[in-house]
Amino acid sequence: MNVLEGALVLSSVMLALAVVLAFLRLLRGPSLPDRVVAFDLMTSVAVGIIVLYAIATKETVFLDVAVVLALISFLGTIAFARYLEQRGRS
Amino acid sequence: MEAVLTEWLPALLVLLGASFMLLAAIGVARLPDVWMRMHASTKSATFGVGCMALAVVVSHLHELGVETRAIIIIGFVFQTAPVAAHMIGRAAYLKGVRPWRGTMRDELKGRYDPDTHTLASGNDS
Amino acid sequence: MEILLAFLIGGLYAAGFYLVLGRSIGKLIVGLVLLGQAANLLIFTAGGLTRAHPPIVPEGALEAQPPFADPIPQALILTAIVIGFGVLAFALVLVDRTFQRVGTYDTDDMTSTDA
Amino acid sequence: MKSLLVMPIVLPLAAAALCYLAWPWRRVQRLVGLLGAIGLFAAGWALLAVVWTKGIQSVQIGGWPAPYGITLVADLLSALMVALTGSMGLAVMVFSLFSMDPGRESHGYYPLFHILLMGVSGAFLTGDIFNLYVWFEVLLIASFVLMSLGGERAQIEGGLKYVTLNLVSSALFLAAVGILYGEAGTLNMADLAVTLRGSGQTGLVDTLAMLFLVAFGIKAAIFPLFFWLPASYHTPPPAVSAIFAGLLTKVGVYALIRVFTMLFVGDTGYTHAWILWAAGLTMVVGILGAVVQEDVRRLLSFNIVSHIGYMIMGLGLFSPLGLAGSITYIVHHIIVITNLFLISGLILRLRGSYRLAGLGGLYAARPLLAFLFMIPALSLAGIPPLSGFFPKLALVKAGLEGGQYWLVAAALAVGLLTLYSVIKIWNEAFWKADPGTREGPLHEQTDAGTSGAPANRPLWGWFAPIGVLALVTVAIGLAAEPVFEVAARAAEQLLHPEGYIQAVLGGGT
Amino acid sequence: MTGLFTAVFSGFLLAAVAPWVHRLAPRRSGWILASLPLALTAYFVLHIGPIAEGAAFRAGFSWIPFLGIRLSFLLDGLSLLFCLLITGIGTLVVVYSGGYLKGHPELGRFHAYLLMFMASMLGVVLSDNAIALFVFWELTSLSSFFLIGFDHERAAARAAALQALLVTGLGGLALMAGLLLMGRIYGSLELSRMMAEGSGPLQSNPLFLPILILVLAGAFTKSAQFPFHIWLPNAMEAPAPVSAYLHAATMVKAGVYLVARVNPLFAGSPFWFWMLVGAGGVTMLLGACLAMVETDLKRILAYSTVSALGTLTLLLGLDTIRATEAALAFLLVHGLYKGALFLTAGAVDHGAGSRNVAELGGLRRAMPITALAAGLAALSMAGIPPFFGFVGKETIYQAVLGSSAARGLVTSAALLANLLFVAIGLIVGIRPFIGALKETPQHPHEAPVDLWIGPLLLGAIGLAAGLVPGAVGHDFVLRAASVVMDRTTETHFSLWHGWNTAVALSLVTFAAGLTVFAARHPLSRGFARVSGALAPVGPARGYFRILDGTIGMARGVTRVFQSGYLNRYLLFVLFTTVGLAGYTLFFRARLSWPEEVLHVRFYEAGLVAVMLVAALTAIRSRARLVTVIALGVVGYGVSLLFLFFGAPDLAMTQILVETLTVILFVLIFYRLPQVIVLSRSAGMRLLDASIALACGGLMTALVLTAVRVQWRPSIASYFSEHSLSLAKGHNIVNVILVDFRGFDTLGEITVLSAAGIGVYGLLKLRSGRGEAP
Amino acid sequence: MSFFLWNILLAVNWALLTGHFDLENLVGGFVIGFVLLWILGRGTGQKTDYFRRVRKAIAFSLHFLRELILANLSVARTVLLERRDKIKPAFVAIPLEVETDAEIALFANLITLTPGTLSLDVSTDRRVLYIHTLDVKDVDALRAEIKRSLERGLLEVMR
Amino acid sequence: MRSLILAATARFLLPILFMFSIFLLVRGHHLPGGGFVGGLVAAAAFVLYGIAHGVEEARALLRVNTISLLGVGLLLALASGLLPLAGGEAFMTGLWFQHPVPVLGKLGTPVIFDTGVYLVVLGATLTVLFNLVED
Ligand code: NA
Ligand code: NA
Repeated sequence: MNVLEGALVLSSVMLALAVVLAFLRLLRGPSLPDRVVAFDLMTSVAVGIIVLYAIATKETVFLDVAVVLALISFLGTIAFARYLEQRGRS
Repeated sequence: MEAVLTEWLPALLVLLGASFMLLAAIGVARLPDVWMRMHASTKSATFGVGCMALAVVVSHLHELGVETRAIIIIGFVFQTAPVAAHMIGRAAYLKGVRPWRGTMRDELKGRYDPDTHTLASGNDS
Repeated sequence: MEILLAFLIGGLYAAGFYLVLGRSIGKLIVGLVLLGQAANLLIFTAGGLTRAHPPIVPEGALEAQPPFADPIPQALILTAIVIGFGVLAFALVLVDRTFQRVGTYDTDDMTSTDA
Repeated sequence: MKSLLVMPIVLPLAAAALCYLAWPWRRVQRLVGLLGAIGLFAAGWALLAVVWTKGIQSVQIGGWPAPYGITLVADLLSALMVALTGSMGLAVMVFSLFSMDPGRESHGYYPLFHILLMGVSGAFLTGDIFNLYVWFEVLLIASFVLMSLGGERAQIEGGLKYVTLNLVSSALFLAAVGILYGEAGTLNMADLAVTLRGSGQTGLVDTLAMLFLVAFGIKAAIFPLFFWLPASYHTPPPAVSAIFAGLLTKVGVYALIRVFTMLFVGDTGYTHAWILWAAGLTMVVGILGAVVQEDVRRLLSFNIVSHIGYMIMGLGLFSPLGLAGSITYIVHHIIVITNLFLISGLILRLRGSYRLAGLGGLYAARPLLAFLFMIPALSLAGIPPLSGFFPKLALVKAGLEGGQYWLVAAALAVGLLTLYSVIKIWNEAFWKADPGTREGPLHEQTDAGTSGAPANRPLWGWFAPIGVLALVTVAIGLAAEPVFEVAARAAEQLLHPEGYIQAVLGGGT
Repeated sequence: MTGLFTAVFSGFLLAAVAPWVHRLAPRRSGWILASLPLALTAYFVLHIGPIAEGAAFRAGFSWIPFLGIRLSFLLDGLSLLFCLLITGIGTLVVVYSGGYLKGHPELGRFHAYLLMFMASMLGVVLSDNAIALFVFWELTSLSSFFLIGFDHERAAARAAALQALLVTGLGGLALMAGLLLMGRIYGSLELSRMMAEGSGPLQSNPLFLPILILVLAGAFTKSAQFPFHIWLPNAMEAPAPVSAYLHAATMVKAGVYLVARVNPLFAGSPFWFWMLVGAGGVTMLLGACLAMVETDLKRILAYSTVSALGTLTLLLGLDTIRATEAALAFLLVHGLYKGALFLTAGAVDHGAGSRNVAELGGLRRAMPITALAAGLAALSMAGIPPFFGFVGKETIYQAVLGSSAARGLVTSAALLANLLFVAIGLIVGIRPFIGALKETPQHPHEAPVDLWIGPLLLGAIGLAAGLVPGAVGHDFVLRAASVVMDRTTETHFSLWHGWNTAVALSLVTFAAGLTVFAARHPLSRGFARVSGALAPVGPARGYFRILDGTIGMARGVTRVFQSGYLNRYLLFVLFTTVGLAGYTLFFRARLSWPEEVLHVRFYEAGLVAVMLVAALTAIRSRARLVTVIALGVVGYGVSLLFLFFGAPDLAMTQILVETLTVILFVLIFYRLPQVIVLSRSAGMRLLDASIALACGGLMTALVLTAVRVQWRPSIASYFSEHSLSLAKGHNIVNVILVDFRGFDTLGEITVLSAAGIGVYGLLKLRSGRGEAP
Repeated sequence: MSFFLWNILLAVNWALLTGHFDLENLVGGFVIGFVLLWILGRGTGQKTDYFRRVRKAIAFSLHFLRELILANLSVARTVLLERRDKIKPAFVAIPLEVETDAEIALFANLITLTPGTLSLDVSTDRRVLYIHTLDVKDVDALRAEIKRSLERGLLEVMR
Repeated sequence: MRSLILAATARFLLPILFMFSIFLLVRGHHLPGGGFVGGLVAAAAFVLYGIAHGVEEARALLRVNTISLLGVGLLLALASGLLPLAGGEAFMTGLWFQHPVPVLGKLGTPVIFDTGVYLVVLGATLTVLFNLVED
């Protein structure tokens, strides 16, 4: 195992932990914006995971998935935020 | 030199990125209100993704397509994360989420019109 | 891994069916989405798993180098995802119309068209 | 030939696409809709003629050889069903031109109608099990939309049940296809037939068979999976009801016939026994639902369910005569039930209601309509020598030959109750004196759909398709032999799928 | 030989144009249309000679060879007898109808139904093919339905029409099954072919008894045998000519015809004997007694018809040549007098405005011709010499006296029925016309020629036939009987055979009949009391009990299944799934645990755990947004799984679709109430949960088997080999999507377009709001 | 802006000359091109602020990068080390000088990425930006610091 | 109440996303992507713009009616399938130009087909989302 592989393993553990922590926040809330923040973070971590996976497998095509996720998850968060705002009104 | 460039540097960047993501997650898990959590998630996660993408750049120095994609990721994340934070943060405030009790002051208080969501600057009077 | 995924699939099917069985139209539609995802994963898993090797012919090669993931289930799932998306979009709006028109989200209150 | 086989799919799609382009112009859409229907009609019959004279036809889409590419196959059953699709499509299209309200016309009625026809034709023609799923979804989404377009409360409620149960069916179908691919490694039905026969694993194949039975059973509306049909078929405008009633469940029946004659034939003693149970219970429970209805279309909807039982009875019997009976029954039922729903639309137009209590006096006032109603109604009940009698006779004969006496008894009793149910309409809507209390064109179930335009469109346009279909009903009753000839040969092809397999895979496999 | 075809189908053709004929000549339509039955009568009369010589005429062609159905006609002695009855009385009835319903707006349609009936009835008696016979058989039921319900705005008429249709329809279906089974045994549906084979194959078949019951069910319902007789009195809702024609002279005799026709195949069996004699005897007595109870002319006649039909059945059951001859002779006798009586009853109703025998009397002056016709018919009915009725009655007595079993019983029953016939004949044919003129709703007047010509002719023929019984007897009855018995006889028909037991019985009959007539009022009250007491258990009530019971059961079943509750529908569906597939998988397939192919990595396990928890959250959460987010987590999780296992296209698509799905959910949930709490009982939740888990378990088991089982290598390698070389693409999945399986994609984008249009339509077109823009 | 286009063109040209169309060569080409243009530009005497703006942009980027790293370190400190009751968050209003939509958006986004601050919303009249601060003791000093370093730097690049 | 920050960002992101979508479409035959993914990204771009600036503006930017996009897309896909019929080939048989075209690579009917997919996906998604947001 060379340096990079070691770093990848260690990183994957950290990212997995990050997902779990964010997920716990998602489950606990308490407010809806908290959950949205947690979800947003999870998508960010997912981008990281995919990048990591691309490096680890040397399959650069996986990077495209990360690009798409980075581009699109923003849209989801915006939609959530809009929803929250509308809800807040009524 | 070659090993530094293709092994140590990516390894370092990957680890750095993962650490900051973990940090963001810890922040989101630990900090007491939604705005404080967003500090962690916005800055650290963005930075973490940036580091990871940079790791791709440095480990694939000879493929333009790959590098561009990594750079797109960085650029996009840096561009959108603050906007997302802004949208959620303002929605949370409008929705009436209570700031943490330790919040020192609130210059926003009363500035939002509850019906139209217009935001006063406070120096119009 | 196949065994683990088999249980995930079963779990998603169970969750989907449970939600569909509930009376709320909102949950019902969520259940349908879960069912679709479960079905997609099922096709994916039943076709056999290959880790990390997408079915792409590398630059310069004439065909993909084994091992590579079976492209057929992938193509099927892609079609199923898209179809599911279209149907879901419609079903969601239908749910919305249902609530606006019938005034309830409880399927038990929607018995007027039956015998 | 290669191009003829795709035409039943291509023509409706082209019509739909042109309608999209002509979105703001209702008249153009009407014209395109009619031309498309005529095209499909011609293509369907041309295909049937070719298959009849030259045997099973197949084409590999994209030129990719079977079992890798998608195959379109027209054996006699498929070609027959496509021809009927074209015919019903044309009849209902003409009816629509005179009966559809401008609201629906300008909100996608014509393109959706064609997409529905496209899906139906595709399902009949495809030789690929996953492609079948795709066509099912095509026809389903079109039917979902047609069902709920207009947004009446009843439409929405019925539509929700229709959508939910059909989506559950799709999820099961997809799962079955996934498992099938996982085990057999192929999707081409001919190839699957070969593979399943060689698998030797009866239990597993039987399990798959059961999954398909449930998935297609929901779409075909067999017992105890039919509930979505009576909950919804009576809610959309009459033209939509009519095309649904005529074609949609038949696609499910077709799919059952296809897989239970091609794929799951290794253990018919087990699998087809379940089909027989389903057939009997479907007939009985369906007709019991019909006899208590007080609304024309609901009554007819339950009749659809009941008669699906006849259609799968022959499949369960799995004999040449039984299958021929089933196929003939399908032919008859498509024509007759479509017509009855069209007639219900005419009744609505004339009397403003579907409710029997609010109807009456049509016999005295509209003798032609009464006559035209009686033909399909009696045919539905199996009164000789109309079209419904002979297929039922064939099924009864096949049932007796198969020793299924209870099933035959049920089939006969259901025939009597069917007669009761249609006479109920006759007595109430036609013979009873006009109660005089016009519910007007804006009865609860009429809606945006029927209130808008029709009043100023000429009645002959409503009568024409009804009359033609009635004429066909009489004709294929009196001259049932050609239909049976086709059905018998179709059944022969089904029971000996070697021809089909040969046509798809060629000599090799 | 196109004659027979013409004979049958000309009636249908004329029926089809009858309404227009009527429209062209509304006053003369009866006369014009009657020319066809008249011509047909002539046509059949021409065959009397040859057939008396023993000839038989056939015509036929293969109609639906696939089912063995030939449209084959056979004119022999038996059919000729019926044909003449049908066309002859038909002629008179058509003429009569034109007058009887003059000015009625639906007379044109009436003519059509009547002619359709006549043609169908000819079809029944001429068909040699069992199924062809059945086709016409059903058509007679159908025409009967339209004719009974002719006065359709009356609920009673509609109910009676329905009842007749259901009862005869029920029998018809049984008959169909019976005929098909016979066809199977004989390998042919041609009756003459069966006859040629003889009764052996049938009677030795284990299905003989069921077949016998099925066939008799057809015959008995049609011929109104107890307990199926109930429809016939109610059928009197029909106009008088219909009663005369269908419900007295011809259609009700179709059952008798059937029994006679198939007799050679069934005769000799004790079942056949006892069922015919038993049902016939009961029907004969019951009908006669019930006729005494009634006061309405037509209902009296109806019950007496029931009784006569019972007599015919009984006689055929006796299965002696004498009895058969008696049956056929009586069939003719009855057709003549009963047709006439119904027609005169109609004329009386027409002329005096009442059919109540208590209200009628002394009409002979006002309606002399009608009185004459009625008198002729009544005397024939009473069996007074020299009327043909006397001959009939004599042969009946000779037949019952020659019965092989239960001779005493049968003879007494016949005696009882006949003496009641005497009384009934007097009540309906004589009493209304004699005595003092009674006040009637309408000033009585003689009917027009259309209305009296028919009954008068029938009555006259009854007298004429009695005067020369040999001519009628030899040419018709014997020839027909020889067909029924499958052998020839040389019985001599005559008015006077010398003093014998039969004559003695006739005298007794006449005397007792007169007594009964005199004592008719107290007797009627007595019968009424008995029948009233028995009514609750009687078949008339039974019909409604069965009908209502069926509808009630239907309502219950429908309420259970079509409850309207989506939840319950889904439970049914899932139960069926688990039941069928689960049962088959666990009990018919051998299950085994698959070997793990790929080892689980920790992050994959973590991902799966997160997805499962998210799915659980989607279930449990009450806030919609949380549900949506949980759904998003599952969706993104799925896409990561796709990614991990080499499906970047899928992962990408899944991410995009998932995000758009979330947006859709969010947009929709703007409008729905935020929190939903639907209280459901713990039991219901448990039920839902267990069935959902069972389905999930089934899917898990299926995946596990699919992973383990591979019947042969998948077709995947082909795509790898040809993706670049032939389809010019590196990305195999995309190549499959746009090329190898591009057809799927074509369907897929069609779905998308339809969904888009659907959303547009749902949102834009709303009732009360949406018309075309 | 023609100088910028020229510079891009030169970068691409360089990459083509080297035969390796990758990031290294593009960046290298850009730097070489910049230097060339700068030299040539002085020679022709054409008036342009291109070179100044590029310098400013680079300086600003470096400053921002530093801020970004500091931000993350400060978050790390707050999250991992700080005791909860010592954290002092606040909602603060910052008066705006930037005017155009793009400027305001960019400014707000940069604030979010820099230490201790998170943009929440811009007042409807565009005169005030409301931010959330994570752990700042002196709010007025923060206001001044933001305006001085960030807003000024941004304006220099943009205008 | 719209957000100024979001509006400015969306204006900036729209061309990037749109271009990326075309990129995905063009190279989908060789690497992950294709008409469907491309169409969805394009749709996402317009949806984002619609959320930020209002659907009216997004529609104006798109210029064509979303339903026409469906028609054009379907016809394009259909035409690509029908083209080979003229040469006696089966429906949807791939026809390829001999020489690759710069930027786009090798052109053939499957590419046209994929473009049809792209347009339909874009049209359908926008039809759904625009109308839903407007409603
Ligand atoms: Na972020
Ligand atoms: Na497998």
